[in-house]
Amino acid sequence: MEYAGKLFLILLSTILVNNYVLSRFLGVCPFLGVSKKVSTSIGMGAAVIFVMALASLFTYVIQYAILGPLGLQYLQTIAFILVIAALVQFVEMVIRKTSPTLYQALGVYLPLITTNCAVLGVAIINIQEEYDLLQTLFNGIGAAIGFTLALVLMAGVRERLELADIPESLKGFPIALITAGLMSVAFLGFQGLIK
Amino acid sequence: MNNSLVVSSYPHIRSKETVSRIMLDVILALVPAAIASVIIFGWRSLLVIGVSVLSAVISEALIQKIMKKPITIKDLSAVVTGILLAYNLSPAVPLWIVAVGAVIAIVLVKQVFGGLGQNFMNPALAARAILLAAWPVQMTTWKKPIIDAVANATSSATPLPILKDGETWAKLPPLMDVFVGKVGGSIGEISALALLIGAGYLLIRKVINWRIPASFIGTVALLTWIFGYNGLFTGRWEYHIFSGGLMLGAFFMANDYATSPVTPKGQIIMGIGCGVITTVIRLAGGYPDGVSYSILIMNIAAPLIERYTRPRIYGEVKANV
Amino acid sequence: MGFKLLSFRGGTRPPGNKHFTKNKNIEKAKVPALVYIPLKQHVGAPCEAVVKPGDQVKMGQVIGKQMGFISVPIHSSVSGKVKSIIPFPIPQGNKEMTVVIENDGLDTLDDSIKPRDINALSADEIRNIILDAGIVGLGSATFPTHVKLSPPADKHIDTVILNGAECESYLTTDDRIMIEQADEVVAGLRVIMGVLDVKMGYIGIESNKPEAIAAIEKVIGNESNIRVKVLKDKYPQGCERKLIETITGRQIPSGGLPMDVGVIVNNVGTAAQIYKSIITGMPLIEKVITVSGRGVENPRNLLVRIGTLLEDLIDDCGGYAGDPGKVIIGGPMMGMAQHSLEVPVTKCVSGIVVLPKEEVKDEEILPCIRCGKCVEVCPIHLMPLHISAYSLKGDYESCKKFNALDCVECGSCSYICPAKRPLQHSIKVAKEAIIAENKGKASGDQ
Amino acid sequence: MLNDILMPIVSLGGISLVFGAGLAFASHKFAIKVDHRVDEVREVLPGANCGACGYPGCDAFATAVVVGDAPVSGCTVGGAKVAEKVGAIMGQTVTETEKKVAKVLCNGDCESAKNKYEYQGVEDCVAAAMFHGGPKECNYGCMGLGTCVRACPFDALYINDKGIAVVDEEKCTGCEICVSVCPKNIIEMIPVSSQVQVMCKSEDKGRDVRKYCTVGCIACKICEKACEYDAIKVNDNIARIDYEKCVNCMVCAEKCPTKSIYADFDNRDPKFIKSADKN
Amino acid sequence: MKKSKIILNGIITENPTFRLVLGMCPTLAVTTAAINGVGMGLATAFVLICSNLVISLLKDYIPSQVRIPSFIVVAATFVTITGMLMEAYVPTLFNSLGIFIPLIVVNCIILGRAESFASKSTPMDAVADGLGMGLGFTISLTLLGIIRAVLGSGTIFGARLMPQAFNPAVIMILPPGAFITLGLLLGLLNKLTAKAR
Repeated sequence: MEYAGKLFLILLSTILVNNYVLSRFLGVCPFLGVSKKVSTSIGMGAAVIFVMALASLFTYVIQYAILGPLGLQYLQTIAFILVIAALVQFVEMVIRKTSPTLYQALGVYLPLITTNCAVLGVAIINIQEEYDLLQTLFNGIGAAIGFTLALVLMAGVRERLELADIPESLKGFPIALITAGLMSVAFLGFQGLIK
Repeated sequence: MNNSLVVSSYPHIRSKETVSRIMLDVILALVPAAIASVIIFGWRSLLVIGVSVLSAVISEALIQKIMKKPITIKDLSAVVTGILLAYNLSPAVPLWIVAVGAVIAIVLVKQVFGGLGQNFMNPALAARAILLAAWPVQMTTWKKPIIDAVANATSSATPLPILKDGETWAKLPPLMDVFVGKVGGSIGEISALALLIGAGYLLIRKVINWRIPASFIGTVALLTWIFGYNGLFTGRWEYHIFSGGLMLGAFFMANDYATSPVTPKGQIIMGIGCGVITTVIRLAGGYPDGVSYSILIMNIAAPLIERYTRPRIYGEVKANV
Repeated sequence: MGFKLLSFRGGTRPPGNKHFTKNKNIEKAKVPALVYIPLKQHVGAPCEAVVKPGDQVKMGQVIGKQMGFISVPIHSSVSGKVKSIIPFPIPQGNKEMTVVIENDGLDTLDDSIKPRDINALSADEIRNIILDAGIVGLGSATFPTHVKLSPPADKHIDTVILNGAECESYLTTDDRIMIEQADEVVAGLRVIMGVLDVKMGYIGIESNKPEAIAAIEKVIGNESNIRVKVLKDKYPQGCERKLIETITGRQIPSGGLPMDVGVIVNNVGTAAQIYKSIITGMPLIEKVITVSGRGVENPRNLLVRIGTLLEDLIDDCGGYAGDPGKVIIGGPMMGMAQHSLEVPVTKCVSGIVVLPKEEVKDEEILPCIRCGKCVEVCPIHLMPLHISAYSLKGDYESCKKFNALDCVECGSCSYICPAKRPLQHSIKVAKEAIIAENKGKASGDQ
Repeated sequence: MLNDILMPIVSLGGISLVFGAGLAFASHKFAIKVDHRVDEVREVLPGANCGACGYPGCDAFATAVVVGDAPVSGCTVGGAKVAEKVGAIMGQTVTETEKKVAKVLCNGDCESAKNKYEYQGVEDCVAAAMFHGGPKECNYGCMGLGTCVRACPFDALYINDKGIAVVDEEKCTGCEICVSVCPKNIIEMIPVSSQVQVMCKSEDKGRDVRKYCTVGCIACKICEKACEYDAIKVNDNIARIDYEKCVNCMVCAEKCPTKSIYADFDNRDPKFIKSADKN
Repeated sequence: MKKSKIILNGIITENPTFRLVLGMCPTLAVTTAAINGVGMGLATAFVLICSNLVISLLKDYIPSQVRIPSFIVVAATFVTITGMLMEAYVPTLFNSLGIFIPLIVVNCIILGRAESFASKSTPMDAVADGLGMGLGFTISLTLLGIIRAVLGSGTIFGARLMPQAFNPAVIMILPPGAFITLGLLLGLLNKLTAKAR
């Protein structure tokens, strides 16, 4: 029970309280880039959830099965990024084959998951926090859901902003950043939910 | 014929409703709460309201001038924002914070997104949240009511912190005092009675509808009753609904036109969402009250809610969907 | 009335303004010296002139012959000499070939006009009479009635509804027809039911016309297969789709027709005209028209010959009262504003409303405040605010996604909008763009 | 020591090997053939995504070209240069055509043309044209409500101070979008070298035109007679210039009684100035 | 191309933060103080220069199918080195930058420049580009750091700047402050460049 509670807290924390995008600044680039359309953001979100869950597992195994025993912790960054790059490329190929429409919608952003710092970030945090395998998985999924939540909400708002009469110089990234800022303000409300 | 006739699209007659009339109605509906506040906290309340309104109107005019847009302070929407911001502040708040808040509300939350009707977040609430994060100490200094019902009213804003901790329920003030507003709190939220009078007026004038307020308050009542401190179905829901910013939020801010869904179903979902988040924050969160944050979060979700709750159109063939 | 009034979700209630002419009997309008009869007064193909300048014509004589199935012949509304055939503006704004006839004032009847025995006629004979009489929907849709009464075999029609809602402001045409010609209206309904072999007929009337309801109910008496349905006075109750939904509970599928749900709807005036044309043999050459509004000196209900210019009608009502701001053919909710009075009355005209200058305000258009009132009033449950916003941005693709094509253009959204946004107008722009694009696609595919 | 170097190499190498093999397998299994020419064509397109080619954007156009649905010269914005490059990729050659720019053929501004009514409603030509053909008395006149201005993806049109749409030739890319959106069909594509245009499209009779516009073509045929090159003809009550034949002598513009023919007199070829003086 | 022009390009014309809007995560996360901005910027610049150099040297030997993973491995190597160096010499800074040091490897700037510039240029040009971009990044981060620190805590590089009466707006050093400040700053720059044109 205690343990299940902890898993739940991890989810709650990563999705709402310490949302990866809005309060930890991980994965901001794709967050700004792919949030123009709701449909695309959902696709991207799904891909990220998948990749993050897998990446969390693989990096966990690599860390504790190879790097740890061999005393090669300093190779963490290189090893992890290799794993993630390979994973992403794999996912890309699968989607390209199975759902050309989804592939087209995600376009250049699929390879960008590689450079989505949230993926590498979550892998490193898993190790830092000394999570066990299950917690690692939950943390990875939670982070990805949090990312997706922020992404989809952002996309909803931005679709609406398409019609808004925004000053010329603020169009595009500036207004997206301000929007993200206001979202982040709202998410402050969850502060203290986990003590 | 030298005086040429006018040609336009039909309809050739228009209803009497106007934007400024709606705003005026909202302002009128907010007056009772202001009176209540002055009675309870003294003239300082009115000063805060005045500063807030003035700053809001001036900053709206200025920013529109800078952006070379037509100046629209006539539509009174800045006045409404100013009043609502003040209502969410403590009567003891430094006046410079009030002014900064009004500028943030008008410029950063409203005009930057295109002005009236195009902001996606409630300006007054967003500004308050920003102020709270920026100057937490000043923002949480409360003023003791002139008419005092609770001995330790200065230390706590509302009965909400007491409600969080089930063991101190004995310290709860009489429900009637909470309802009338003889407790601490921010300027506009204290008197549920005054707010309900205003809300009634708006409902009669059909400026607002029942969907968001009813589902919001209903959800909070239900959830706070179910998840009571001493086990299921023991909650003091009657205190919850009249305490804190719930009445103000439900009737005057959650159903803000610009930032809530326009679809009937969406409005109910919005209300329920606000209710759930408010209850979660009230019972388990780090802040005493969750009304304003719940509304802000649902503001973000509003475009999505609207997107997925489009009314079924007349004659829509199911097979086509 | 002790029972709950029938109604529908959505809609609005603009001021009725019917008091100007509500209690005024239908009077014959002066017949002008020159009549201008356009050769296209109906939905469908325009007629071809069968007379030429200099010809003598008699009252009720065919001057334009029907071209194709969806079309009806055009008759002369006076006797006299054809002066010319010229392009002339019609109420819709464009110009159509128009026969100008010099009235000799004699009203000599054409030889073809003979009374008939209604009981001796078969359904097909009645359809032919309706076609030959040039009868079209008189509500203002002007769809040829004989076409409406010839549904394809696969559509089973079980209900006929007469539309006596008259939800438009100012207009009292149908109201007066129902009061003064209750017999003809009900008889017309029986004819339609007979032609279609339908057992159930309804006459839908808004509750603000108690006299008409009483008159019709008196004629119906105990007849069990015809019923008056009293409707809440609400705009757009007269919209075919809403009327059917209110009375039968059926919804016409998107893009469909009333016959898809087994219903045929006709205007009460059309029903009366059908009966009169069968009995007297007189084709459709005159129409009841309400001339109203604060902009005319003496508002009246007039029986007007087709082809009479607006100018003559306004004169007949004592001319303008003060400076005119808008002259509207039809009612203020859906009527067409005119820029000149040199426009003839055609079969589509059911009223003329003159608004004085002071009632015509150029309202300042404010940004949408998303109050949602347009969503509330839309009888089709669309989201006018979004369609309009996309239309104004030129994004017609998104308009389509928001079902712009289902809009019935009732104008309720524009009416209610507190920001005075031109919702209906911009939606119409989008609709036309989408229709044009669809057509382009269809022709491109071939 | 050796271990310190060897271990990282071996382990990293091992990881790479495993994943590399996996990927190689996957790329074989999920292989998709993509025509590299699509990317190449896309590369040489202007990338404005204006849609003038009839496809949703440059990507779609590139695909269509490669598949063979769209002509290599289909990109009107890119003009001959792009067509040549696309042609090179596709192995085709294209014949060169002169660049054309849009021009609004109406001079009937608020000073010279009458209105028949006061319009209230959506500020858009298409919307206004729904009512009696628009507020202008002339059915062929520019209403100046800016539908073309908003439609132009290159910001090349504006409404001048007299309420008439004008094309900025410098910015015009010849995409023809404005031509297609104008409800009055008064925007035409004119070869850039042309210096003379009839600034009227009214097919009304001269008598009618005079009633409502002082600068409209009244079909008097003076220009037709004056032209030595047989380049201007009056048909359907309107003068039209054959730009192939027109040599920009500008005599017609000089002779036009209503000044409805525009000519760029500042850049007139001197040889025509002399001939005009002689007359 | 002249080296100075390439460097200036990175600092001004194609400033990674303000023009290309790349590398948002560290930009937003570490700029709670100016010193963090400088540290992050320089660390990134170092990795950028080194990886640009190596990639442009290796560009002819890397098959195009595996170029992205190869670039990343190169970058990751230098990131690891940077991390070790910082941990050894500036441990406080290293700790305050935290996870964002290893995350330099996935900074879009690194991969973006590798892909669009280094893999197509001579080694010297690539180094110049790395230097320009790195400096541009450092400058933007420092600027952002200064603004946020001054408003959010009233200090700059640890020294008190604002008068005692000034109440620092804590929100500026919280996440929302980062987003909003950068957004407004970008808008302002857009406005200025639009005017300059």
